[in-house]
Amino acid sequence: MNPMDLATYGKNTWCPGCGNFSILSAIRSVLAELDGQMQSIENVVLVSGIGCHAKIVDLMNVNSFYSIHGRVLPVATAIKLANPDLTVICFSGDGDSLAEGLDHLVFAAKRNIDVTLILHDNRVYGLTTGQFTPTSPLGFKGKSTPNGSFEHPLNPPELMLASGATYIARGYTHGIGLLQKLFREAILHKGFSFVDVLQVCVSYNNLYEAYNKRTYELKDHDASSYEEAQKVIRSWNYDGSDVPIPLGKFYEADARRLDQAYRGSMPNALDRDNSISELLENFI
Amino acid sequence: MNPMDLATYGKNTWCPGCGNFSILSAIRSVLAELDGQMQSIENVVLVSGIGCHAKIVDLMNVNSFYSIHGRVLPVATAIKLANPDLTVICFSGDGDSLAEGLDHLVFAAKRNIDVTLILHDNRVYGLTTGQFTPTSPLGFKGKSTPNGSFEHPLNPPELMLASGATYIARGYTHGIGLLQKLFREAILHKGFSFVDVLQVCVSYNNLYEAYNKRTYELKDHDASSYEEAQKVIRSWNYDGSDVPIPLGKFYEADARRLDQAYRGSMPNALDRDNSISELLENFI
Amino acid sequence: MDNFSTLIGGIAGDGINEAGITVARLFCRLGYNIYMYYDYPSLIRGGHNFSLVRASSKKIAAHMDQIDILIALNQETIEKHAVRLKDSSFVIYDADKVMLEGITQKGCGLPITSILKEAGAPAVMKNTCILGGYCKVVGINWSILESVLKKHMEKKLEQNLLVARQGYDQAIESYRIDSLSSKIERNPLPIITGNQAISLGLIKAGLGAYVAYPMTPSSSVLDFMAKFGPQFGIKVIHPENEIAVMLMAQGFAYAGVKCAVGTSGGGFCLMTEGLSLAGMAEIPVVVVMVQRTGPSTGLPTYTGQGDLNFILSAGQGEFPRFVVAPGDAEDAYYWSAVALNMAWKYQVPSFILSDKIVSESQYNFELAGAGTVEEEATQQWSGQGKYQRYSFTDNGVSPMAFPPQKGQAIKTDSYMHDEFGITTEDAMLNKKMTDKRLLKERYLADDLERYEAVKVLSEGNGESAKTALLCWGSNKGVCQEAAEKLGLRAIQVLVLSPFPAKQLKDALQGIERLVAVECNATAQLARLGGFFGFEIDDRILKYDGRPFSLNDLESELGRRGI
Amino acid sequence: MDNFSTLIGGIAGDGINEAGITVARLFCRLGYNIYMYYDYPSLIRGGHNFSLVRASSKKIAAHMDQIDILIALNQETIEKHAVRLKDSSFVIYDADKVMLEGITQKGCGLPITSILKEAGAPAVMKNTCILGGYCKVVGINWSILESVLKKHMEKKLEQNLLVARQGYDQAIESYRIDSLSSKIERNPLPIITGNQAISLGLIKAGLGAYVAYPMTPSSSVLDFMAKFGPQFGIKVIHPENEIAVMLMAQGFAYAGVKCAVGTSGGGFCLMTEGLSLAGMAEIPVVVVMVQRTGPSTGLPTYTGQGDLNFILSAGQGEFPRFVVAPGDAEDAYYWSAVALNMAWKYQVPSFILSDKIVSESQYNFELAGAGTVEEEATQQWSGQGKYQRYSFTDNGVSPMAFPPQKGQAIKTDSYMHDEFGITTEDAMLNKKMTDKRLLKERYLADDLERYEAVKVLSEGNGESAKTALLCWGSNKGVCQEAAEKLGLRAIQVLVLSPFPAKQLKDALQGIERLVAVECNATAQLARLGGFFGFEIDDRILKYDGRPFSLNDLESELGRRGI
Ligand SMILES: Cc1ncc(C[n+]2csc(CCOP(=O)(O)OP(=O)(O)O)c2C)c(N)n1
Ligand SMILES: Cc1ncc(C[n+]2csc(CCOP(=O)(O)OP(=O)(O)O)c2C)c(N)n1
Ligand code: SF4
Ligand code: SF4
Ligand SMILES: [Mg+2]
Ligand SMILES: [Mg+2]
Repeated sequence: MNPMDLATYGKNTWCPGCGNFSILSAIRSVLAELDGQMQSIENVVLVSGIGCHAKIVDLMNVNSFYSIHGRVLPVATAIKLANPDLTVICFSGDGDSLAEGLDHLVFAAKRNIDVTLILHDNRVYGLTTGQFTPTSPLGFKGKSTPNGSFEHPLNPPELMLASGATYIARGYTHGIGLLQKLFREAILHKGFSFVDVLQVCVSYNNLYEAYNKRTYELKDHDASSYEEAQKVIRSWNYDGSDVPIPLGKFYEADARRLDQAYRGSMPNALDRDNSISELLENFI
Repeated sequence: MNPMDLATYGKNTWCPGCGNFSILSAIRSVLAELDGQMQSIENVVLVSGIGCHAKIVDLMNVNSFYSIHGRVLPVATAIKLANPDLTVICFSGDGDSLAEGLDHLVFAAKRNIDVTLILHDNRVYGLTTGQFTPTSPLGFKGKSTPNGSFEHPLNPPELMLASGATYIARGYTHGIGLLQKLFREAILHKGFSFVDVLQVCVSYNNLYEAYNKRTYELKDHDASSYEEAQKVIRSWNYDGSDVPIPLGKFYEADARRLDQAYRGSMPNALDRDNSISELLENFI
Repeated sequence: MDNFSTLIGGIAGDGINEAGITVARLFCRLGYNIYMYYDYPSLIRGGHNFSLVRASSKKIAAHMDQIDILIALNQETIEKHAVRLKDSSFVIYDADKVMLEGITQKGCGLPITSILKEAGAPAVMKNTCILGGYCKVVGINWSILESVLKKHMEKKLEQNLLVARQGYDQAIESYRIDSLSSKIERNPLPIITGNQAISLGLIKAGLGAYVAYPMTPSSSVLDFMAKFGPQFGIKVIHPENEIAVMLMAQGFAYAGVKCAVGTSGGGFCLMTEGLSLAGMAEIPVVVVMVQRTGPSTGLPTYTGQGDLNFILSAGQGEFPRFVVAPGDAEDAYYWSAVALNMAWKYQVPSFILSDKIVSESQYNFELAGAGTVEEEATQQWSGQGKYQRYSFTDNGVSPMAFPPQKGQAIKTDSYMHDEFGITTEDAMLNKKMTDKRLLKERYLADDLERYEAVKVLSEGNGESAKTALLCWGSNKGVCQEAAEKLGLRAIQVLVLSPFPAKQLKDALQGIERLVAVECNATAQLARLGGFFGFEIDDRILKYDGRPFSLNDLESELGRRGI
Repeated sequence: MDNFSTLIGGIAGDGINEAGITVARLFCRLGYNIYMYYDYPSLIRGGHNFSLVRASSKKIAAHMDQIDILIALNQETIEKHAVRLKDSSFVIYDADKVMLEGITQKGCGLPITSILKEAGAPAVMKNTCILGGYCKVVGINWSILESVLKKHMEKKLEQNLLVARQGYDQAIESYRIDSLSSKIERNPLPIITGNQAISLGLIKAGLGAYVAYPMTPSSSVLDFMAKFGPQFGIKVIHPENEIAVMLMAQGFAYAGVKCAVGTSGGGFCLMTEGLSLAGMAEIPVVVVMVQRTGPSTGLPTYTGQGDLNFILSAGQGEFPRFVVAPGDAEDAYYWSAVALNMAWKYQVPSFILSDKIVSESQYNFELAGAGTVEEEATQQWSGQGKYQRYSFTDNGVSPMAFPPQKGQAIKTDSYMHDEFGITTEDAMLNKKMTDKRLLKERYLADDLERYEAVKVLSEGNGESAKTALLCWGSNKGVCQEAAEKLGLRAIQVLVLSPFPAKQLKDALQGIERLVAVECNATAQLARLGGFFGFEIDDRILKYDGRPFSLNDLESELGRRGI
């Protein structure tokens, strides 16, 4: 399958230069490649929230649920529970999953539900034209904080580690090879996969320069060690300082998954009627 | 002031033997003691969610806001921002602040707002008669999980540490001396204070025996070290295993607080009118 | 004997609900119909709980103020309920705890605490012991009690039987309840709550998943589903909050699994955003919405009918919805199945709008009598050509398909979208899609003509049938009974959206005075009726959290000269 | 010249909104009234944006389909708007990008791209350059444009003036817009949006905190408050989500700080649980609720009036609320101040129910003409005796006190509570407290008699005044103008709760045919009127996300023979 077979007639309305283009191209090639190998494309379901990031589903000729702001993960969780044979991939924003819908993110990790979440982490609200988000650095000047924000950012991979996610990685939209590698790993990983993508928003938070200078790809990192993972994750805390920013897979582990919990199929109507009658006997 | 001066005519409707009695008694004596010392009692505002825990505000003759399920922290945050001279103390449950309102908990820590949250962590929904919560151990048999829950518990102090809380401690309702000490520290601490109280629910999750056997009070712990804090916090992860359960102050740090951000007072009506007219000039 | 009311009271933890159900079962075995109102505050131990069990030869769904037997496990029960005693009433009480001072009626004290102590039985067996005494007093044979206990005591059956027998032996017979079994040709019926009936109705129509966050008085649907759902292949989930609940429901539906959610007012608020999504994206979902006293936390364990307006217009924007308010367990079963069918037939949100009284009261339940309803087939995509999730059709309903479908992409969208499901901002398409969605309401309304969406509960007779009582939800029972007694017509509006104006008009033929009876302060059904041109002459409203007793309603009607 | 319409179109990022405002300012300096409709899709760069600026000697708040000048920064603008051209229209365009094929009207192409290149100016200065040309074409003196640019260009003024002058010099004069300044005796007025007017109204009445999570089309209130709030001592907070927003508002109010929140449909859904809390706990809060096309995400940047029913009954349980729907910027200013006053006077939630058109359109704004309104005093506790937050009073309003109060405990409760604010489950008290809360609605309704809650926009004349147009929100402008033209009466319902039935009845004296004009698909105001016995004969509805133009409405009226 050619990645372009996955396109639709939907018009791409991202700003020229937006990091979302890289994510789109990476996910198309990974899905095209996986089709036929592991998972044929009709078994894939994409879920998105609301924000610039979310427009990606309109551009993919793949099953999709274009949900509401902050609510990708409950939708995705239920789709996976409904049919564990489906491969469920979520596209979310930093406003979407770290502000509006943070609770669902923590619980997806806690449950280790077998879905993948790709966070378009541009550290700004793009679609609502530039307010600070939970990953904006202290002092960020956005529309709602014209004199600089008062809060330190969250460190999403750290939060995910503490919450039970079993695959945690970081990519950058300049670096499509690594993005592809991480998306492939995350999708194939059994359990909750979280990929924090430093996605540059050219219109409201253009960090290309800073990222180009400071990001580096991890080598010889032991992703099976919680302590090592934590150390590398905590080496950069999303603030404005000058420290290097690691990219790559931070952590991977194997653990019980919620989608393993529900088994059993539905009876036919006749059996159901009989069971209802039997059940009612208990109440006589 | 005598702690009993802080009582009301409200009827105490907790089950006999409930751990909430200890929390009530500890907070009464701490507040009675602080009155006159640091903070006179009319400057204290209590905020609660909904659950057995929340009933505590009806039993305290102190300013209070009996809020709705899961929403203690936004209310408390605004009260503190409205008037930074007030001392704001929140009572919340594990269902309340770790399920329904988890996002607010993380953000209170992120903002390091100067309020105290006392978590009545009975690891069950008391008031709705016994369902599993985010801190119930894997396999917990409650009304919504009669065959055992499928999820590993969250570790709330770990989550708080990752989110930016600057005071983190754990108490136990058998051990009122320690509770008093921790409450006092937490209230006096400048910044977001989180006290996880292992509060036994005798009706739906009676863990007295297990806790009596396994809890121990920390000695020589360096609460100023993030790494040490994390180590001790991760030494018990709320599951059913047999490891010792540390009690005491885990972490304390000094950091920028949201309540320091808003300054300036409101102009009088005349000045306001003038400013409005001036402002409108900009739009001509 | 036509009517016999028993009240058992004690503290939370005394097993008052279970004791009431046992009394109900006893009467059911004797051939009676029963209705049980259960009253409890929001706490776990202590306080005052009571069960009021009314038995009758007729089908009933309301309680009366006065009682025949008062069973008091504590003094408070006497204090609170002495006013309910008639001259002929009888009091059974724990003689170790309770004093009968100032009570002129006959009574029988049993040394419950001592009996339990002697038997080495725990305090929770109080209720079994006193029920033993109760059976003796009212002349219910030991063998009947024995068989009920044997069937339902899961733990420590022997000890329970022992203390019950002690109670039985130490009491004195004072009444003689006759068995009706010879008159009514039926086996004893199950006794279930409205919430259990809702659960069964949903199961009957093919439910595949139930998702809920606990909230009184809806939680017992979750309990039931968690316990019995797995044997029907139902996936039962209790997630982090109601927002997740509603969105999970939509994920299930997208994947083809019929799903319902349950909650009460505050939890429903959190579902409204997802509800609007369901409206826009045409995702079927059933909401079991059980009303309690509001606003806000209100009185969690007491009743109300204050959320009708809210339910009818919840969620931003305009989209059709199906709303039904059952009035008892049989309504609840039948209409819950219909609600699930309607949701999937028209791809709309469907509400089972219950209230604490319907949901937590006990009713004898006859499956056959509840009406025949089967799972209806969803309109499935033909498999031909390119699949379009939102294809335009004559009735606005687009055939469904669920992933995986070879060579197809199934796309759902919360934005305004085109037929394929891709976002569009085109003005014409926007109007056309809105018309498509609203068109479904017309077909849904037509479809409802097959159903008794408005029910005449009592025809009334003669002159006085110029007056009708109009009710919804749990006031069904009390209105029907009062109307029958007073020769009035009683009309129950079951479906509240789409509003069955034509059926209501027919039901009102000849009526000159229309009296709305509701458990809220602003007469919401009356107001809704006003929309459709129905003029309401009187409003009888109760909003103290408690249901109308038959006496309450009769005296209110009397006060208005009816 | 009575009417002059200019449309400027290009892609998002071209500064189309700012360019439109500049045009509006030019006309305002000439003494005209202006109204500007701004149309944009939900994206950041690209797509098609346009501003339609109408200038008139009369006060206006509606646009017309046809335009006098089309300013095209790209080809799409020509394609999309050619239909709007009259024979006398004129097209100004970027000659480097746009071709005028098939257009018969006169035009003037400017080599914008070349001019910018030459001046070394960035692409964002296109709009300044073309506006220079525009001024020449329509005969607006250079000095006027110069003064507007000098006042409003924050960055790179010199370069902007340079490219504007180039545009001016290279264009040809084709019209001669006369200054009205001699006729209208006034200084140029500020030009603001409805959202800015809402902000100013809230500030005027003493706002102390504004809390919001961004959501189109309400976000510009947050922008405004964040920018200008601090100088009024207003605490502006953008928290994690709308649930936090609503609950923070209640924390502020508890501590005595007047607070407002802002959102649109989906965000409002998440506030409904907190709204019900405000109802129960009697906490004042103002909700700025700006409607867009629903349901669900819908069309975020387009308009609608589909949320009226929802707002009127949102939140479980029954409690009074104040709801006002302003129709333009001056309404918005005045009534926002009133809304804040009412919230605190009656301790109820107050809604400013706006829509995208009112909120994001530009109006010339006259502070003096908007009506006089002052911050009203809140009923404060006397300081005598023991403070009871929920004391019973004649009008249901309990005096307020805020912590700290020496020797007092100020208690607020979401449960049913007693006067002190402690939870109670008592039936009588429950009823009494409910009555207390509802009593406030009566006094609030009485109070409203002091206000023009229903406004007759046009008296109409002669025979045809037997017909009236009934509208709310942004349809004010279009209805007023159409009615004046056709001699109809036009009536605007400003307050939607408590419903001003008496005032509406008065306004309808003599009317035989009532036509509701709304931007929704189910005629929600008409339906609401139906509740109160007002019969609506016709419904003119538009629900494609776009507002009625004057022509739209006139032709719809024509079709109905009006
Ligand atoms: C409940 C709700 N609140 C607010 C909005 C408005 N809204 C749309 S997108 C967005 C922010 C998007 O930010 P982010 O998730 O970071 O996505 P980005 O645009 O940066 O990709 C907001 C606040 C909404 N759609 N729904
Ligand atoms: C929005 C909402 N959902 C559900 C409820 C019902 N409810 C009341 S208390 C409670 C659980 C309380 O558990 P927890 O917070 O652990 O408190 P505990 O009773 O154990 O002290 C729930 C689910 C509610 N009041 N509001
Ligand atoms: S606003 Fe930012 S995130 Fe959105 S499309 Fe433009 S560059 Fe990308
Ligand atoms: S149910 Fe549990 S938490 Fe609640 S009062 Fe009883 S013992 Fe305490
Ligand atoms: Mg973002
Ligand atoms: Mg708990």
